[in-house]
Amino acid sequence: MGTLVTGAIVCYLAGALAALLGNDRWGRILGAWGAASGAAISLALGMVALASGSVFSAVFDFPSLTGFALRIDGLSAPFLILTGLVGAASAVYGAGYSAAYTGVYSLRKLGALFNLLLLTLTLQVMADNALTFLLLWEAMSLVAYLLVLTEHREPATIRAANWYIAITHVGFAALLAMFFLLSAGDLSAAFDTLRANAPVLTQRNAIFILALLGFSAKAGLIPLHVWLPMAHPVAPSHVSALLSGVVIKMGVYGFCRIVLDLMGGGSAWWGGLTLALGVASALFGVLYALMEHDLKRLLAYHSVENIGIIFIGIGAGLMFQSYGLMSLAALGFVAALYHTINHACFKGLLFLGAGSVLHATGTRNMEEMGGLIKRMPRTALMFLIGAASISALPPLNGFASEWLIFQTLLGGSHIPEPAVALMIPIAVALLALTGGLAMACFVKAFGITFLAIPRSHAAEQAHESPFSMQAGMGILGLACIGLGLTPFFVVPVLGRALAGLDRLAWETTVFSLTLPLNTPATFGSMSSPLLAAGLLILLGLIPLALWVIGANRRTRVGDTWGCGRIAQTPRMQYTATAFAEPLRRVFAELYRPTKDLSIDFHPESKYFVQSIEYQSEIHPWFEKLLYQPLIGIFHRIADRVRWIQAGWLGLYLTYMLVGLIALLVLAWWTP
Amino acid sequence: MIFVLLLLTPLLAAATAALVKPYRAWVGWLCAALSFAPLGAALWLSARVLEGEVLTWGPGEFLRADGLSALLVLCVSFVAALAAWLGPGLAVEDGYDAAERRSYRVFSNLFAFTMLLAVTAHNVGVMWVAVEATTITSAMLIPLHITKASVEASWKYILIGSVGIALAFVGTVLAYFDFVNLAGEQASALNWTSLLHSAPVLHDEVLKLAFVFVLIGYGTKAGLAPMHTWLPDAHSESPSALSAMMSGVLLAVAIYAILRWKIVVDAAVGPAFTNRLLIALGLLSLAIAAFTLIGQRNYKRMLAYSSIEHTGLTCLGLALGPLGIFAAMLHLVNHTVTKSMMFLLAGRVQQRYRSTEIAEVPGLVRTMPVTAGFFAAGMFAIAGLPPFGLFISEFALVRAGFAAGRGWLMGVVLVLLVVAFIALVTHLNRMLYGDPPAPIPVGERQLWALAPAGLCVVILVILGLTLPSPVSRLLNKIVEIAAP
Amino acid sequence: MNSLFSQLAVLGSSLTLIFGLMLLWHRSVHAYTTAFAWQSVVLAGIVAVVAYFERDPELYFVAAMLLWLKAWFIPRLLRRMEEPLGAEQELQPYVNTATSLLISGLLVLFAYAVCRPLVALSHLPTRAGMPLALGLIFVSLFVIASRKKALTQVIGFLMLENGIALLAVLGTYGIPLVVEIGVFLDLLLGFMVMQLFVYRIHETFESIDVEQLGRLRH
Amino acid sequence: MSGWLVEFFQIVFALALAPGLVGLIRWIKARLQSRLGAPPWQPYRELGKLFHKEAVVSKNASWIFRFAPYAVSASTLAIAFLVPVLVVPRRLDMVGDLFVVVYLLLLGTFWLALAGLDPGSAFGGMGSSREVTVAALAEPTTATAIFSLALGAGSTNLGAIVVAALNDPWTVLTPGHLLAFAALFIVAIAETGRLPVDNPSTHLELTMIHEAMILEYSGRYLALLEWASWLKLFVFLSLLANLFFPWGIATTLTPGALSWAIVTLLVKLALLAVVIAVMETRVAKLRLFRVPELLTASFVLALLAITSSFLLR
Repeated sequence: MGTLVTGAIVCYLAGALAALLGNDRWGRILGAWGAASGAAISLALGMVALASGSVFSAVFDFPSLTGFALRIDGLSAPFLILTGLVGAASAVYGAGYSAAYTGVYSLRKLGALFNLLLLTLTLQVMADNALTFLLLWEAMSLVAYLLVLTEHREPATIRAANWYIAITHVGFAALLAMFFLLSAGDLSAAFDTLRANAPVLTQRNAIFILALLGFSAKAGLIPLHVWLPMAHPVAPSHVSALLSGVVIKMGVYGFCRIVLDLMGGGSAWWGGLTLALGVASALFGVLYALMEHDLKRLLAYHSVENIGIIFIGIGAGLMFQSYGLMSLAALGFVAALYHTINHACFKGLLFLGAGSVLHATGTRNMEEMGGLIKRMPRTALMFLIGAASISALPPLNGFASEWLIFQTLLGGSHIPEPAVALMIPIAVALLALTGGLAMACFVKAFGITFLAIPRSHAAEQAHESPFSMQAGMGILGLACIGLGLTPFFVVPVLGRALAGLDRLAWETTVFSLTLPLNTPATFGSMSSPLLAAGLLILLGLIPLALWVIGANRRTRVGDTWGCGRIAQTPRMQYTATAFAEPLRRVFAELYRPTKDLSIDFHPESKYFVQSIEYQSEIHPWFEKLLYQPLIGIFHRIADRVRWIQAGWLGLYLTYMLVGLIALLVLAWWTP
Repeated sequence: MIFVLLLLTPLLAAATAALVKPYRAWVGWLCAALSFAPLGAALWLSARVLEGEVLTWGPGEFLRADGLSALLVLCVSFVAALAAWLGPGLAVEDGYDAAERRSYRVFSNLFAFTMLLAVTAHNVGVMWVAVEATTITSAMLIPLHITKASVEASWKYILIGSVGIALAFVGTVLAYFDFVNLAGEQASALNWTSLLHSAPVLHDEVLKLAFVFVLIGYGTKAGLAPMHTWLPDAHSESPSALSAMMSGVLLAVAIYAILRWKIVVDAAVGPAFTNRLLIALGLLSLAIAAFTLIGQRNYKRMLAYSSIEHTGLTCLGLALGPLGIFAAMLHLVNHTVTKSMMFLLAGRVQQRYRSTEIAEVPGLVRTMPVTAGFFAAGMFAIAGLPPFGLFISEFALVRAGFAAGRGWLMGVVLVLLVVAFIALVTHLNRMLYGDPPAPIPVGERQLWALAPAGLCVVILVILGLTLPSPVSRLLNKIVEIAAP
Repeated sequence: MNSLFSQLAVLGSSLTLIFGLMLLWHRSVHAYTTAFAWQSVVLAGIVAVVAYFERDPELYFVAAMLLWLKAWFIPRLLRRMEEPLGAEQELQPYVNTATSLLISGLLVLFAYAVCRPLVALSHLPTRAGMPLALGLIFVSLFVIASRKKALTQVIGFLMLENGIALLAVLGTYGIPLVVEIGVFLDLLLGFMVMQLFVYRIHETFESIDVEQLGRLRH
Repeated sequence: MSGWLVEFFQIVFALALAPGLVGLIRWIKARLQSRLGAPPWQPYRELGKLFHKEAVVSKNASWIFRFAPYAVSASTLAIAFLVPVLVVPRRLDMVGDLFVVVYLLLLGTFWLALAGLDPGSAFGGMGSSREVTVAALAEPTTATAIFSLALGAGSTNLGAIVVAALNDPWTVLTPGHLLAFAALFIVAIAETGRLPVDNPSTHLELTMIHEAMILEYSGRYLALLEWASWLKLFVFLSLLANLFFPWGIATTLTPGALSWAIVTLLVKLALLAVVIAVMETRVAKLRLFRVPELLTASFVLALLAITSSFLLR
């Protein structure tokens, strides 16, 4: 295993070096190869760790304050796998995609940073003491920040980068404090020591809150999600895939590592709070996604949603754990981990697909797309697979993990306190609503982008993307299908990954081709391979049946029916805005859209209208209710503080006099 | 010999520059070359101190260098060399006329001399005289170009600085008074070692009073709030090389003076008293700097406020026990390297754009890509990001705070650091990106002048990734001195 | 004998403080210079008295230096500066005269409070003057803070230095000579630089009113 | 072996009877409205007619449009396989539970909505938009109702729920069960596009949902879609009937039990058909933007069902 770790590090570094030193073409390609092979090794590493169950551990003699310790255990493995999977796919994709930057932005920087990001991500999940963890964490944030800044000529990029680094730094500060409390000041203590000491710590609740704050800033849990829909769209698409697929998962990883592993769970309210935040993120994420017409922003909001779903699983697990329902807890954690991997795959795929669309049309605005399925059929197919997966449609991977999360939540009836237990059905209902809305949203995303008639010249001129980009998408598309068809395999493997957390009593059940869950709470079964096979057989049987009954097989191509009008123009189609309008009305209370209607009448008579202008916008109210006041407070304080330096010498000397007197008085009072 | 090299070469350089009239370019080169002598002497001195020696020289041990002095001597001579190589007078075209170049060469060398004297003087009175002299020499340099702003800044600087330093003298006199009354009159009474030696018998209330005056006095020079007001003005209006020296090491020298006194007072009354005062002033500086950074419009002032922030942090560190003193001294070194580099880079930007307003210097990555890269690295460093040294020292500082059981204080510090961080990065991005104004030429000129900046970045990264054993041994020596 | 000594010391200290307070009620810079010169004479006198009673020849030397530097040389330069600048008067200080005097009174009281441990500790006959010296320091600081003319501020600063010298001589019969010389040198140089800057302010702003120095803020 | 045969017989039975059920509802409705009405077997004729016509496809449409009818039919058929119609316990329970059924329904909706958008017609877009809205809003009710059912039975598997109800017939009368029934009934109406959510017999632009989506379809494609939607109605009604009133469903594979199951199912379906017909006669179609209110009401019912299950447990 040590060889593999070294191999991955060497590959990434070589890739970074090649990207830095090479010319635009070879640097790009070699850098991508470095990243792809490094990622492949990471993937292998994760699989080996899961398969063998062995633990890799290394302490490097790092002359800074203390040692630099790495260790791979069951909990690291799933994250290594998803890093490898998404990393390899985006690297391959990026080889083609970044060619478009030649001569505009620095390809060297992009290629090198991409490799470095993968390197930090790979090492992050191996960190075995607080110091290593924090250093890598900050390095990862910094590299990701620089990657977000790639297209730095756009003002939106700068704004997004500012928000990203600000929120991520808030999170870092919280984590720093958290680790100091957890480790009682000794950051170089191995996680094993922390694990042993955690039960007797006095400030466990403070540690939990700080961990939640720190990791939710990275994961993009509401209300710290605001950077996500800003930063993910402006990054290059293969970087967006990595950001949305892997970087935010580090928040999940960190949370699991600290709260589940090191702290070993805690009070019921920990789980309740996590669950509530998860539900809120899931719901608000998808609601704002629905209203979005920027394809990549839409996907970014869906990341908020899916992170919410993951945290629902973790929160439910924590709750069950606090009531001693260990197998239910384990189910929740497994479901969350499963969804984490799944989300990495389909969100990576969708971002890559959106990148191809952006590559082909030069816009992210869905209202200017349409008809792309004919111009870029492979991209469309891949995007469709991603869309179906994220909408949790059977038999793809999103469905498998959401099904598990539902099953976990059904166990809520076993919580002895009715008041707490009643939270669970509400969570179930809102999760189901989220699922339905996600489906609606991806009908919109796919339908408006790829179907019908092109809405702009750019969309008409679109072209299929180069092979490397298709290959990148293909890897993740296959992963989505593969993970969807094999829950009977994935779940026990993840269960074994969690078995390392020794405070979880994971009851090994017998898994066959189906996935029957036999927890004390519920019994349910699902078999996605059989389901898939059934659906395929039916799809074959139906045409066969038509042939048997002798149905008319002729098809005539004609115009779309148009109530008698002659020509059909793109303007007659439903737009993305129109598509989401019913849901906007339904949730108007939450969206609180602004309306601005101005009608110009004919100067002669007010019965003739010359033009009507209608504007309606939705401002996410987190920004209005939470961030704007917060920023306002800081700015007000800053304004006051600024006047300390009023430019007036007499005042300055008065400060000195007053300061002197104050300190003299203070000295008096000090014993 | 070491002390001769250390102290006489700057004087020699100053004398040469003063005698050769009108200014000739070779004087500049000579000064630059001579600036290596103190640096070499500093390295030599540090090496000998690391071997466990305490060097003394002169009648009545007039000069004395232990670990603490060695560290400061290193910092001062490094920045002085940097300023000698990059200051006015070497490049053909740098916007200064001959008289200005001459006066720069004279006073910058004197300035370096006074700082070196301050950190090697054994007698705290002489230390005070030297620190007072730094005010005079540096004040002469601020209005190198006479403008309303620079005259204003220099007047404020000299008045606040002189008044402050006079208060430090009150403190010195009070301590001497204490000494004379309780330990008897001695010629060496103001020698730091004798003060320290007899500290246990001194009267603690008088010593507390003395420390208040000393803290206010040297705190003025260190830029501690609420006496920091001269600092943004002076740093933003002086020539960049001088800003680099002032921000990089003058503040450090003042911190050095405070630490010397803290050691004495702690020996007499225990560390709780000084720690409380240091925390109060440190936190106030940090808060004022962090919040002022939010609305800052001028990048040199931004750097100046960041200096206040870091002085505040260093001050806090001094109050956090041995771990904290270690962290504070490491922080001081890191800050010296970073901030002197940043002011030199800011000087380049100012020379190109002819403005110090943040809003008027957009598009640095396009007009001066290498400078922009170093500038960004420096900003990340002062904002406290890895892999730069300041990250490690801030980290160690917060750790010391938690270890000292001051969790809440560290919580506040972390919040303030985050505020400062966000402000700094936002301003940085406004400078780096965007469209540069039309008449600004694109492309780097005089790339060789960036070599020192590269050296600084390398040092910072080394200090950020590892802690070289000589540095840690030196710092441990300081901790031994400061927290026995 | 000792009582005469201490009487003289207190008398001298009171005189220096009163000269310091003169800055608060007079308005012309000319009067300030005079006050400073006389204050320095009194200071030198105190040093001489201490030297006489303590039989310390070193202090005679210090007294002579004080007399030369502060009572003759610096006032001479100040007078010379008055010619181009002296027409300006301290017409509207930030704090009016009555309030200024009130504040000064409070500051002197505060100085007494602060000095309690010092007076308790010392056995010297001169110790009773120490609060007055500290009071002079506070009052001078207040003068610098509340007056608007650069020249007034310079004189305020010089008086602050006098206060410190007074404190040193009353509390410890003078600091070690090497430091004393350094302080004199610094004072001289500092004064020269300040003088230079006052001229510069006058050149650049055509007035020595520091109220105009409000360009650099925030 | 005979077990598997019965499984397939169920499908054939459902497929065969689905058009008849719709015809029956239409006929009762006509009678209630004092019309003569078409005979109940009219839907079979319609299918026959459509299968023999050629299909017309818009030139704007892609393969999505042609594939959707098959996808929708396949997913509906898959649901039919999973739902207990005549016999419990189900052999196919292991393939999927109630959640799988719900998500298969969503799968059908997904494809149909995409197909609605594909030809670029304004009607299709409108229909898709409304369909996904209704489907999304029905989701929480469905999930909550499932929760309350699973709470009683200890399982989400359909067969297991029915068996549990059979074993303990009095659970049927608990408030939790009744409230859940009411909730699911409303959802069934929404999902199958009946009044007052959608009017299956209208072609007026402003009110159409399902019809607007399939407006572009003709020939065999339309036949498949219509048949699938009828099958969906049939399956939903049988599901409601068997989940909440499982009496008569066969638990053994004897011919007697099976025929008794068929008879009772037909009676239950006929009763439900009457209920639907009466209701469709009595109520007018809701404004589209009042549909959420109806669905909210159903959600509240489902939530009450759960609460009472918790409290009465």
